[in-house]
Amino acid sequence: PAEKGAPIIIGVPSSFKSIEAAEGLKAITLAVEEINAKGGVKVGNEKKMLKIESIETRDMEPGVPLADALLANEKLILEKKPHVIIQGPTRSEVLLAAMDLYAQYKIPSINNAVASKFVDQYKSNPEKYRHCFRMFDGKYVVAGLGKVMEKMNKEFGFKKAYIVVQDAIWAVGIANGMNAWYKNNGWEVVGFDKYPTGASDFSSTLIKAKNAGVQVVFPIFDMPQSGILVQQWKDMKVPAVFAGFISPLMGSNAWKTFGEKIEGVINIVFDGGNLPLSKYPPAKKFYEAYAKRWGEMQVGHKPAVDYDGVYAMVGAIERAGSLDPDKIAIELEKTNMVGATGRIHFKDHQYVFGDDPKVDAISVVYQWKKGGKRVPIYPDSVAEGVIEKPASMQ
Amino acid sequence: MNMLSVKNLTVFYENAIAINKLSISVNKDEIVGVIGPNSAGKTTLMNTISGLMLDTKLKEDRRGGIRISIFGTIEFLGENISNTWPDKRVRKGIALCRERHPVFGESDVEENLKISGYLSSKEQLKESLSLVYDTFPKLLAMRRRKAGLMSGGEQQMLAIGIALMARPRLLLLDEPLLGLSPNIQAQLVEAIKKIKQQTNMTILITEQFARPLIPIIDRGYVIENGMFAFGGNKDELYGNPDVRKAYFGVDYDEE
Amino acid sequence: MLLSVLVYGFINSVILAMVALGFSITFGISRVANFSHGGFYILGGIFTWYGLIKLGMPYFLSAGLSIIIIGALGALMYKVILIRLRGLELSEVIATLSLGIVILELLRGLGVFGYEFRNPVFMDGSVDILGVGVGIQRIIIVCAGALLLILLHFFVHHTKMGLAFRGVAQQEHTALSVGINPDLVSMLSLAMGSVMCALSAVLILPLGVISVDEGYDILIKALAVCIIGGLESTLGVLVAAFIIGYIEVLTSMYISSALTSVVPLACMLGILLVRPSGIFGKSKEIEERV
Amino acid sequence: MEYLKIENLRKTFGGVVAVDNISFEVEQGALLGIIGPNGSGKTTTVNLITGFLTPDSGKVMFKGRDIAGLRASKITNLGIGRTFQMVKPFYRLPAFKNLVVPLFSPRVKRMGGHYGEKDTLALDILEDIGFERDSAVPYKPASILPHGYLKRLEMARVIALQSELIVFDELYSGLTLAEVASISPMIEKLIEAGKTIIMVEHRLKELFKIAHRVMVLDQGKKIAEGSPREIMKQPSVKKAYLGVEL
Amino acid sequence: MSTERRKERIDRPIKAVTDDIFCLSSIREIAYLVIPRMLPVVGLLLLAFLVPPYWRKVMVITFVMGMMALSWDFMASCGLTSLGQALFFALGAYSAGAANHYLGLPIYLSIPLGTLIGAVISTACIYPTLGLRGIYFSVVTLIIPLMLMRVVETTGIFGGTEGITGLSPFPGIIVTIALSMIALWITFFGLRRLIDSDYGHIFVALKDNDRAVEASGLSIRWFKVQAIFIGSGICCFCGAFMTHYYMSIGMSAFAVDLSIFPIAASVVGGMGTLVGPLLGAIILGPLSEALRAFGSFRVVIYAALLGTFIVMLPEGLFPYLARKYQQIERWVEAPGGISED
Ligand SMILES: Nc1ncnc2c1ncn2[C@@H]1O[C@H](COP(=O)(O)OP(=O)(O)OP(=O)(O)O)[C@@H](O)[C@H]1O
Ligand SMILES: Nc1ncnc2c1ncn2[C@@H]1O[C@H](COP(=O)(O)OP(=O)(O)OP(=O)(O)O)[C@@H](O)[C@H]1O
Ligand SMILES: [Mg+2]
Ligand SMILES: [Mg+2]
Repeated sequence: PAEKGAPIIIGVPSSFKSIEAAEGLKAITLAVEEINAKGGVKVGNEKKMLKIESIETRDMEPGVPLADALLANEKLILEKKPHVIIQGPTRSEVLLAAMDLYAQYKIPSINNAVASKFVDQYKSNPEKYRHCFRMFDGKYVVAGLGKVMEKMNKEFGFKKAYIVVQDAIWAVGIANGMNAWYKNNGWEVVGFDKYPTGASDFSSTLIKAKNAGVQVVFPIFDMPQSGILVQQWKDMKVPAVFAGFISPLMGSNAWKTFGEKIEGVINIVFDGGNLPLSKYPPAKKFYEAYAKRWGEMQVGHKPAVDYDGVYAMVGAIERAGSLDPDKIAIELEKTNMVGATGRIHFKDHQYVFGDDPKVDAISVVYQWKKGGKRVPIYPDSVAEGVIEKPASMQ
Repeated sequence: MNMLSVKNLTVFYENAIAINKLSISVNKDEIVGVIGPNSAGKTTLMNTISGLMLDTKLKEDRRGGIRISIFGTIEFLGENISNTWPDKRVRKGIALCRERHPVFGESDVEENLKISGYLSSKEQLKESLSLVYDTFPKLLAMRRRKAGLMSGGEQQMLAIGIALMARPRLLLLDEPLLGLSPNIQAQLVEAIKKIKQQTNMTILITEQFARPLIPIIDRGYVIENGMFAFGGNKDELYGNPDVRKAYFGVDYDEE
Repeated sequence: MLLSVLVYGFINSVILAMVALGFSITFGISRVANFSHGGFYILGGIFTWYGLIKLGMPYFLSAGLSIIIIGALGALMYKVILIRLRGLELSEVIATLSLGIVILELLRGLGVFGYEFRNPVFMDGSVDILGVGVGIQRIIIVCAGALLLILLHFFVHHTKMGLAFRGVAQQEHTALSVGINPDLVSMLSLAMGSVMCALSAVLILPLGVISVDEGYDILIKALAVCIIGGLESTLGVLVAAFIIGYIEVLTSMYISSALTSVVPLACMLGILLVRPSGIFGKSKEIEERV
Repeated sequence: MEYLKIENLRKTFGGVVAVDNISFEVEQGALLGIIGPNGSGKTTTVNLITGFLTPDSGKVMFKGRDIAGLRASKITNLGIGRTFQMVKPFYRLPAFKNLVVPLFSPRVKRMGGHYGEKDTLALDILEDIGFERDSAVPYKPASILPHGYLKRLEMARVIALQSELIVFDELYSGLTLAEVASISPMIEKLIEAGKTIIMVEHRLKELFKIAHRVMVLDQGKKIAEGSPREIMKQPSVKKAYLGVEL
Repeated sequence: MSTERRKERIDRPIKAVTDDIFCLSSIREIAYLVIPRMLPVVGLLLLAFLVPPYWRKVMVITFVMGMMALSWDFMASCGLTSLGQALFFALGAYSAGAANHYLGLPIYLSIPLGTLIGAVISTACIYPTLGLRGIYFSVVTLIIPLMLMRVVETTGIFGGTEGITGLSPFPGIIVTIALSMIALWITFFGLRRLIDSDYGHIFVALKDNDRAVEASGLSIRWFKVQAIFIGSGICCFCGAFMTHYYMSIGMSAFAVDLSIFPIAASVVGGMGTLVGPLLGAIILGPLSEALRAFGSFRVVIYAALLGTFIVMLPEGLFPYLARKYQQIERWVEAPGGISED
């Protein structure tokens, strides 16, 4: 139990020189400022302020050994003594290793690395990892994008796809899921190309796609160079629509950065709260608050869930009425709240994603349309427009 | 006219003295020999005169290696050049042919020579090229051969050619005969004589076995352990029984 | 398909050659392995971006200025750092590498990450070559690359300064004893290498986004190309670039794009086992002479 | 069975024929001199015999076995030792430690190794060839030794190896007359001890004093072979040497 | 006659003898010899008890990095200047990790086994490149780990990008520190012994002139293999150790930082001295930790300091200190020196 007056410390160990983590930290700061402005968190019968202690783990940078990133985590834990951890390391490998640390020091944590083995690891020893939570689920990305494909199939008769993906396990995992989806739904998958992180020439994929006459190119990328993919798509006049995940195209600035070449691209936002959804006010509220505090958001992953994570954590602390990690963990499992990303609740220590923000957390698929507008097209509960064919296909 | 005069030159490698208060002078149009056994300090002397020692000293200082100390003065044409950097000395007219033929190994022979003509104009370059090829016809035949792959003697010829290309007024030759076969040695000695006549070069030459040089040198210094041991003109040198035996090998003949 | 391989392989190769050239020039002339290559590359891109986007300068002014600045930086690096380390190979490597890291991480720390750092292409649009659509920027790169190579070759082999460069590379002391100032030459070579580096950044970066990590990748790529070609040979760099360039495109076209980054490295190992000094490398052979 | 028999040895580098079908024999206990103008292929021949180069064609029969193309270390262990024209000491090691390396070779082990006694043995060898034991010289790092000592160090290596066939490549070059005069007897002593020696030399006078037979190379070809006396009279040799007094 | 002066360097013991100030067996003389050797051993031992827990972890890592630096320096003094020490580290790490995870071997078996297997594989990996010299060897070794990293990434073996987690931990921090410290001293004194032995002289000779080694009847390749086996074995141990220390293993074991650190430590401390690299590691390791306070500028400052240091003192810290400690300098009248012979 913390002594009177001492703030609750939120540890944020992450690789802040990646844009996702940096914006995630901004969102956390926003949440903390909001809560503190309202007088703080009620722990038992006293109010406590929140305080952020972040540490640079550099885990997203090349050439950084695991040990170094973990040492940063440990430094944070031992020297700043955080009560809880939000966001956590960015690289999957580091998160999985850091889970042991969080378990060892008993720190409730809500992480959001894309580590696909999180659930496996949690289930391998639920007792040990009872303090670890996560707010991402790759399976839903497939389901959501699948629905979008279905729509395109119905409306335009598309049934030939080409998968191109960054060669990282999380991305390949999603792509594999999508591949299976295509097979099960009678689509033809012409090719499945993996590009190593840092690749900057995608011509071979595009040439093959063009020659085979595919209608949909399905990309999963989060590296800066992936913007080139779209540029080459325009240059080579490939008559196909991009539908998937390309993170450089996420933010509202992308329209300008890429010189309007991205018209027609369909992109998925992992956390629905990162778009100003007019049909789901909490998302819009968060988006605008964020924009007001920090400027335009550039990414589609992290800020909203981190923001929600702070509120979920605070809720659990208030319900637990103490800072005892075990009690917080038990209360976290019972979380059920309205967040920017939808209704937040956990299953197997992981956010539950679904179609309706009133029921589950959501991801949102949108399309870049003329004039630089990002129009949500899926799920229907928040959709504001319909899918259009890009210029190259008309 | 006095061209080069070295006064009280003293060089230390750390605490070991390599040259000890040595004074020598070279007059214009002379060929002067510096004769001495191994480790007498001949190379050190030549490197100091050409200025390379300054560069070595600097580099050793930087890496904390041995400390080289140089004292004394070197005057060239009446000008004190003790602290002049080697490339500047070349511009003033001193060129050194270094010991053990360090040539530009990866270039072919012609390129080696062209590189060394860095300071001369196009016509001068052509002129000196033909001078070198005249002197060493063998090099002409091997123009396109990579220097690093040539035999020891061939490289030695090239090394002399490289020094000639700098068109010096004072040519320093450090053991030029090393590793050359007797006929080439004889040719080279002839060539040196010819070069001197043609170009008015003054030549300072070191050697430890000086017999092949007898026909051409005007004067000579004998140095031992970095110190002046004996000096004089050709006849005086030849007249001294010790020098005769040790450096001209004359008395070995009679055995 | 084959035509596309031909066209894109060619473009890819020229890009590789441009990237490697700056490194190989410097190494070939002054024997300095400039490990801050990647740093200079990204810095060149960022300066251009800053002038262009933030200060609103015309494209060519901002690109030209950044090229000059990078060139001066290279010369300065020699004057201030490398001149004290001549002959200590590893210290040179560590010093240049540190400088590269300082540049790159400083940029990262100052906020150069994310997706807004992007130089626009010189000229928008694309043309058909052999029936394959190619962006105009890539064509500009190929032309500039070819021009650069020709100029460079002429410079190194047929000008006095170029010859002096070669001399210093091989035997510093001999060069010194015929009147070439190695410090001057090495400084020039670093400036030239850096200019080359910045130039390729200005040309190539509009194809993508400027990211710090690319600085590290570029260095590795340049190294791989230079090693395969023989560290000091311009011709070697060209040939190696074409070998890797085409192999990369072929692999990604016919085998798997995932392997594109392994292939050049594997191919490098393979070539080195057969020809330890690279395709056009020379030093090894010379050393062999007993 | 000949001791060392070279048959039609040939080596080209690109277009250059460095060694052109050379054949010769050396008997056990003999001293063969090889002379010839610069670039005539002497060093290349030595390299071919000792395994530092692989011949294009031809045989190197050593005690009845063709050793052409074997690795240099293997040939060394068979008993053929060599020195280098450009000295190759281990610069960072003290002079006497330079000999520890050859003393480690399988050959020395086979010949009755010197376990633990390497230092004294090395000093003994050095003393024999003129490194004063009580002076500081044997303990100095090779990097600062004068050239004369380095040449002797080269020689010490083959002695330490107990090689039975020794090839000296321009041993005398860069040595003073006095040094040559002190080394020559050592070579004669080696001959007396039953070693076979091949000497590549430019110092003809000194060579002719001790050589049993002399072979002359010119442009990669053998142009003459015989006793020193015969060689001096050969007109073709005189031509190759451009009329210089031999 | 000349009034020019120069600085003369003289070894301190010689001064002691010639000036008759104190005799060689005096306490002072013994202390003079012994203290510099005892200081680090005792100092580090004490430090382990004095520092706060987090810094103990830093110490462990520093010790491991010290071993890496020692191994690099050893290989470099055999003429094998590698830029890819991470390769060995990773191979050791993966071997130990695999032994523990897949075979279920306990920690006291998986570390030695991992070391051994790792060293064998490392040697096999490097073997083809043994014909290369100088910078070619360096750069190829830089590339090999990057390549293997890609292989792990693309094929997904050993857990691919996510690695293997949940390996057996060490019993406790004190055991860990003790183990790493003992290992460090064994490595250090062992290598020093080795280098000073006659056998070690072969390795030195290998760097000086491998042709002459060949002419001495020793196979260069075979001795290089031995050198690599020893050098990589040390790194493999480091890898195996760290794997268990952090209970997980991943692709980042191939990270370039792991290759650069040993070189930086050696260059800072003074190459080819063994003490130097150790000193370098002991300085650089904690320095890098201390700079964590600077957040994202940490690496910048670190690299800048490193660069500055190298430029200011190219010879390295240890040779400089040793010279200052063992030699005295005094001004003497210039041409007054004595020839050494
Ligand atoms: N770099 C050096 N470091 C230490 N001592 C040196 C160095 N260079 C030369 N010496 C010493 O200086 C003295 C003179 O050497 P120098 O090379 O000038 O002699 P030399 O007459 O040219 O001999 P050689 O005939 O072998 O070429 C020698 O005792 C040598 O050991
Ligand atoms: N590795 C090589 N590559 C190309 N040419 C070579 C090589 N080695 C030797 N040569 C050439 O072969 C010829 C013979 O060289 P070699 O070194 O055997 O001559 P040498 O008789 O020893 O001469 P010297 O008396 O000058 O040492 C020379 O013309 C040389 O240029
Ligand atoms: Mg000399
Ligand atoms: Mg020869």
